[in-house]
Amino acid sequence: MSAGEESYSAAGEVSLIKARRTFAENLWRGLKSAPPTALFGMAVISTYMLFAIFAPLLAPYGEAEIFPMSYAPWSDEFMFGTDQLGRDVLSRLIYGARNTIGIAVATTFLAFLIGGCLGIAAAISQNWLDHLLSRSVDVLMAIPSLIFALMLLSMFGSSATNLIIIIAILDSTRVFRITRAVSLNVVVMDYVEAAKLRGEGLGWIMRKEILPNIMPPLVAEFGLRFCFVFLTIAALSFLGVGIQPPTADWGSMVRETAGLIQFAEYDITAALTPMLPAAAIALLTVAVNFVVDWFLHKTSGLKD
Amino acid sequence: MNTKNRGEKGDILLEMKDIVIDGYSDDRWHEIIKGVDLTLRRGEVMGLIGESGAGKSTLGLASMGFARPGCRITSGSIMFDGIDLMKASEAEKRKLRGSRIAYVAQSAAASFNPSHKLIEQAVEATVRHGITPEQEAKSDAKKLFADLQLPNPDNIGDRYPHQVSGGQLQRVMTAMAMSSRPDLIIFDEPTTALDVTTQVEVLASMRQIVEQYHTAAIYITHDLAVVAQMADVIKVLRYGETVENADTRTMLSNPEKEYTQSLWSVRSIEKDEEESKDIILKIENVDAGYGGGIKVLDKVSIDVPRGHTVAVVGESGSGKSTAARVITGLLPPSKGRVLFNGQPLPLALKDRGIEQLKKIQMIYQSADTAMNPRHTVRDVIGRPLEFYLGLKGKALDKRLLELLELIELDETFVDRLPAEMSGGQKQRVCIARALAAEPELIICDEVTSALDQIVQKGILSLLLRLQKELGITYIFITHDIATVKAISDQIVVMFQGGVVEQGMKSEILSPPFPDYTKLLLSSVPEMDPDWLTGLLKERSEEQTSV
Amino acid sequence: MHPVIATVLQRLALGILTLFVVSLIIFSSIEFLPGDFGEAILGQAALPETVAAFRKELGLDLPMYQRYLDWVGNVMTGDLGNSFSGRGSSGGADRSRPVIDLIAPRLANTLFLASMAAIISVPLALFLGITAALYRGSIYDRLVNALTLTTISFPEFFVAYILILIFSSFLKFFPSLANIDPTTDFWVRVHLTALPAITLMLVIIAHMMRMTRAAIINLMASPYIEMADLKGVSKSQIIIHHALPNAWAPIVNVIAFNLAYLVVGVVVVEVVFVYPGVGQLMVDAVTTRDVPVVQACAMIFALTYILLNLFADIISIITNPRLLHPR
Amino acid sequence: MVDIKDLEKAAIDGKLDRREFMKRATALGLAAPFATSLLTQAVHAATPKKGGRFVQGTGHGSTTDTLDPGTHENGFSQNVVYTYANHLTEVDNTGQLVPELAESYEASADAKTWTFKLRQGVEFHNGKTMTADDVIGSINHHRGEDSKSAGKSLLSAVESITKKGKYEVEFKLSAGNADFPFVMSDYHFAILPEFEGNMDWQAGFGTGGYVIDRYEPGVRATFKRNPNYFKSGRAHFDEVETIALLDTTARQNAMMNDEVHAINRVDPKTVHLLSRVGSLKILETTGTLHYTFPMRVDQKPFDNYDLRMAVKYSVDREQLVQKILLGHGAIGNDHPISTANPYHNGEMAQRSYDPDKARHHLKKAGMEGVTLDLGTSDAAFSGAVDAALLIKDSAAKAGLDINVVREPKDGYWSNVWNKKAWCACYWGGRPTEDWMFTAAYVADSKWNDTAWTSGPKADKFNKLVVDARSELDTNKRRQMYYECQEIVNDDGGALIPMFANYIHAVSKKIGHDEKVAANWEFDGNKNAERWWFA
Repeated sequence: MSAGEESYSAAGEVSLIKARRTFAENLWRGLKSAPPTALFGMAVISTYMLFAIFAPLLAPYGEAEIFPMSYAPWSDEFMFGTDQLGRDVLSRLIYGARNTIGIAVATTFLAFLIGGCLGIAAAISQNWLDHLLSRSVDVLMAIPSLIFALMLLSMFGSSATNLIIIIAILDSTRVFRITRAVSLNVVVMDYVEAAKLRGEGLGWIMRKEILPNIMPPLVAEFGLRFCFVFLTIAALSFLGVGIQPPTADWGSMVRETAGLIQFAEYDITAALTPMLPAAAIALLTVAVNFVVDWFLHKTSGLKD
Repeated sequence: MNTKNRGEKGDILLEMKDIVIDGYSDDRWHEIIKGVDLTLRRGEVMGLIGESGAGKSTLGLASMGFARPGCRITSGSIMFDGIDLMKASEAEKRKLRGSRIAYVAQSAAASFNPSHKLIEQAVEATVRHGITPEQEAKSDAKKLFADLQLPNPDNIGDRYPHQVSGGQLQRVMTAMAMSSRPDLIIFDEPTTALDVTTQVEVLASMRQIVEQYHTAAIYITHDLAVVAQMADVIKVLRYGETVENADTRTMLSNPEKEYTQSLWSVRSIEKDEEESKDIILKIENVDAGYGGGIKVLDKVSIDVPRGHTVAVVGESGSGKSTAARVITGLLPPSKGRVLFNGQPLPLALKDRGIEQLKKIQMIYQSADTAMNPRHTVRDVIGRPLEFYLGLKGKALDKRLLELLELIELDETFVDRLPAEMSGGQKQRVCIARALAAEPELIICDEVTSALDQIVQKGILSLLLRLQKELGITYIFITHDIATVKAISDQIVVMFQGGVVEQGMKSEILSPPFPDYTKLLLSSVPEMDPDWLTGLLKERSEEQTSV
Repeated sequence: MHPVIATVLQRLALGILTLFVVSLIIFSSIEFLPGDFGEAILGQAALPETVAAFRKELGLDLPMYQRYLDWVGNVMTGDLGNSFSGRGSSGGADRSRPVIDLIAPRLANTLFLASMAAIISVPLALFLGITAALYRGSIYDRLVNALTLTTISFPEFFVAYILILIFSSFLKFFPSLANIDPTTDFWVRVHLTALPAITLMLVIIAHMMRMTRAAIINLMASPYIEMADLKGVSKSQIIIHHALPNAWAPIVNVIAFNLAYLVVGVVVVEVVFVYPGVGQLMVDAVTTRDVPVVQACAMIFALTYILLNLFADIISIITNPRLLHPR
Repeated sequence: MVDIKDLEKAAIDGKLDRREFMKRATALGLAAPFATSLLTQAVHAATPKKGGRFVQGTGHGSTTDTLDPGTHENGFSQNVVYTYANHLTEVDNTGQLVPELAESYEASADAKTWTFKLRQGVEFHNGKTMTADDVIGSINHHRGEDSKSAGKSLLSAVESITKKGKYEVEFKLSAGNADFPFVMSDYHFAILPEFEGNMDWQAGFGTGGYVIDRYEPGVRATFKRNPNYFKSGRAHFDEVETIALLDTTARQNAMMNDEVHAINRVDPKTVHLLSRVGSLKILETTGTLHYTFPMRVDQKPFDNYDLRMAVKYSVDREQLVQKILLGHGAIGNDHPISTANPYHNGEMAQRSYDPDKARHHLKKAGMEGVTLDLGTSDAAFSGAVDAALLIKDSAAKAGLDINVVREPKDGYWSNVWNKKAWCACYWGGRPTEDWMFTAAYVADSKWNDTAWTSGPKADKFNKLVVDARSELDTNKRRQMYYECQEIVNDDGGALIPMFANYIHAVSKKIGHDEKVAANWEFDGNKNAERWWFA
């Protein structure tokens, strides 16, 4: 953050008064000015969302529907063939979108709820509360999170709910850090002081005065966190504690079939099977990152 | 010798013709400079003045063939000593910058790289351009430091920016500009960020060195009194166009355009003081400090008469803002007490009830930081109405409009965001926010210092009017004597955390003065071009030289 | 240098506190994990009396707080204790392995792998970041950004498998097994650890490179950069001489974070490449409830994290005159 | 400085391909021609009938493994112990029991007393000669109050072990057991040097064909040939290295990239692909390993005979074998006796998937619409979760609703198995009927995971097992065991849908006998001493 003196920037000189626009207008202008990467990202994300929401309608077969033929080759009947149990890979991919994204989103939201609130609270009350929280966050961060997650999951059982809660808590530490950091820049603002002078309560100051002004960096962080959570879940599934079967999730789908990659030289479509869910994961994270990138660039007020 | 007949003017050094500069904002290109001509001779100092948004800096930078990010020089010609800067390549222009054309920025504090020593930065350009070898450049820089009357010039260069004061930094920056003995220096509001007393010293040293090396200069500022001391000729800009050009004295004595006259007349409001014995707020020998026991306030006592204005003057660090924080309860004093309407106020903010909070309101220096950028005018003014008076729906809207009218804004502003208003408008909204609480006392912390002079005038007269109509009491914190004259009945002079003197305006502003008050008052620049020369002579005679 | 020392001391104090709390957390979580060492070791063959015998032998029958206090006491005297595994069965003297002997070689491996990845990726990331900032908005910049983004977007194990497919199955450059042992000669070791190292690099470069770029670009808006520009300093000089010195703090922080990750977060890579590192050890120890080993690993990891952050703090102090030479 | 030997070694195990070898060798400043000759020597040296360095990857192993035979529970430890130590008896590659450290053994008429005559002049790796004391110490290691041995229960019937001479030991059993010599071949009962009336396993001195060179739990164990091994024509390799490769993909990669000469636990899903790799061959053995889903008959609703029947009929065994084992195994008939056992009952009708019969029994039990929880985890056996899902699927068609619960991997054996009413489980199987039944089906077995202990049929079964144990007439025994299998199949709580093959991949460089043992993986875990470089 470069301090102060920007009040004398060229843009400032040009026109003191920013033209008034409705949200829709701004959105449209935003989209127009968006680079191809960002547009690509947004396209991908919305497609995923559609798939996630309308999975039952789009999937040719049921999520756990078992067909006699396991490892069926790619065909008109089974676009991407069937998996080891004879379940249609395409259908599982589609349902996977719903489960995996659903869980990742839920987790990230929870993480931000926890980390965000505590972060702002810590920033406002720079006293014992702040110290306590920051210290405990340090402690949590000092524990290898993947292994810790493994322990907690085998302690409480790897149900979707537990998965969400545990990862969310472990993840909220980073959210806490960033929220606190950005909030610190805001709490020193006169309008926060004004609100205090008015006698506003903590809740109001957090919600109305600070939150709206730290949204941009948080939104960006949300995107990145989402990706990390996504990959964490994949990693956990890889290590064997994932989402309850027969629920389809991409992480375990990759894991179940990863072994096939090495046979690329012998059977290419077989080798492609694990690529599909992995690619699905990668594509989404890339997309989100692209959008976040652009968003960050826009909100950081940096002009090329 | 004085600015008038400084060494005879040389040939033309810089000639800018029909310059047009676009600025990109809000996804559009706007014309910021709309065809301005500028001619500067060797050794000549040109004052470039105008309000913010007039395009002063942009034009000044353009004279180096430089456009800030988000700006572009679209047409016109810039001839610097025979070189066409419009055609010149980046590389060629780089060669000129820092060697033949130098720049002195507004905020020295921000314009020095925090992680390099001063001397390194002072000689960087000279050395990089291979004008003089490093050692030589450094010893020369030390000489310049001496010329600029910097304390212990030989080792001040080994310090880091954060280790020296703002006034010193500004001088080091001048030395930096000088180190390559440029033909032209651009001074971009070099003293705006400084206290008056410091400003005098810096101005003096700048003028002295510019004369000494017979350097041409463009001096950008919005302060007429300052420009009067520095410039041979003055150019007035407005909305990116030239209003008028003239030799300094003529410009001051009889400006042609009435815009210029309005600028001149800004400082003319004057309030006639009134006596009053009815004390609304009483601060009794208060001590206060932040954290590590450093006392910022020492036995401060101030009486504030009801329905009148007390101006608290002093330089930055004199503790005037701290006094305000004590009154509001943000900084509970370690000793002493605060009486409001005869009743002692709870010292800590959290111990005060809604009613007590309601009665004392605050207006801040910078409306930008005082208003939540995400809140519309409705939110900003509506909240106190709702919070203190419990107004809702129709009633709230009605009151809202009344307040807007009171501050001379119409209902079209109701749904605007801060970014959609000018500085003056924002400051007015802040005033309305304070009024909404229906307070008895308003603390105004440097409310005008961030604004252009014409806007200042508007705000000040608004405040005066409101006081007349509503009988509100003001505590007016400022460092600008003109403003003090304009608004106050009583004056409190503060210095290093203590009250130097308190009394009616007339007493304070007329001799005999205590030393500090005198220094303060004498340092306020006046329109007279000979003022600085005179002042310096006077001071040197009294051996109170800086 | 006094502010540095002050910080170091303060951080170390906090660090010790952190270590303590971490050990407490880990210890109690293992307590709450179902089953204990005996059951885990005997697996299906567990009999009530054999399990009981184990408990007695290992003192698992003592109350939890007491066992914890004992452990703390030993650690205070620098004794990390003995692994549960291999306690002399019936009769015979205690022949169990000291935790140190168990961890030391694996820690060496982990550090070796980490440093291999770091030595290449940190400079590379810095270089990419700086150049990207320098040619901001250019094709190069976009390319670097997109590429790094993509690499962090793949699940680690997937990257690993792809690398194996390419470099060991097809090209036969590197082996897919990184099963080094203490006697392995240095160059052979490098060759064996190539693939895991590359995998880790791909994962961490992006983060560091992007932070470098962001930090520099962020500073490019500040007045002193414009000043340098107006002094006629060249673009590259501005970035290297004016922006970079002020950008170290955030960059170093991210580097520290990633280095910590290299030591702490590589379980998956260890599994895929069968690399005998501490991560795998800790996971095994957790599954067999081998408390002393788990504790030791956790301590090592926490310590790494703390020290690296300390290092980051020190760097950000000595690169910031404001803190280094206070008024 | 790189040691040439290292390179040479690396070249031999195929860790280095030719290009790499040359690159490094020349990097060492060796003239290229010399390097080449060095390489050729190396490769030649790698292919005689005797000698060579055999590297195998096993899908087991944990950092907490030790050399204590009492706690050997995974394939890594078992392979290690069979590599460096010997037992009183050995199951040979044809499945026959032959004396190993024992020269001969004989039983009393009631099969209660067993006398083992020991081989003379057998030396431990530390030069100590093996005597009766060592045998007694080694066996006692698994007995007594404070023993923490997993083999303890196998010796519960042993009342006393007495030294009849320097080379003779006598075991007294509480009840006759015709199969006792078989028990002595179990991996737990390795004969190691005696120490304070117990055994000294720490030093790692056995009598085996290979001497432990380095032992890194959970990582690898390396061995050198034992020059004075008492067996002739065994232990051909100069060196043996066993690496723990837990990750299936990593294991198969290593095999495909010639980094190891043999692996076990080939993933059935990819056998067909792996078999296409030119450098290796697939080695399958149908052993006694079977996957089970024990229903605890002491818990509702499995105490109901008809419900159990309903479950047994609603499982599509063919599908399980096809999809979980991909054909690499045999269909099970709800009893634990494999075709590899001497008295496997082939005459009994094979139970098959029959939704109607299932419905019928369900109706008879009056439990239509009941929902059964099936606990499962890949800790039970790889594919257990999938298997459970398949059962759920086929059962649904029979009107039986099954809820699959994935349990956490660790703690599975202590918290789910033998506790939950119905869960997934595996049994490595035992070489003899008696051993198998005693382990998991007789009333007083600690591992009776079906809790099938009482009721007329259970009582009959238990009596039969005891009688058959001491019965030395093979025909009578066959009859008895056939009946046992029928009872378990009918009334027992075990759902045993499939017997899984041991699937290995072995480099074509490796030679071994036509028939390989099926009692354990890796040629009965004795591949180190039985195989060679062809």
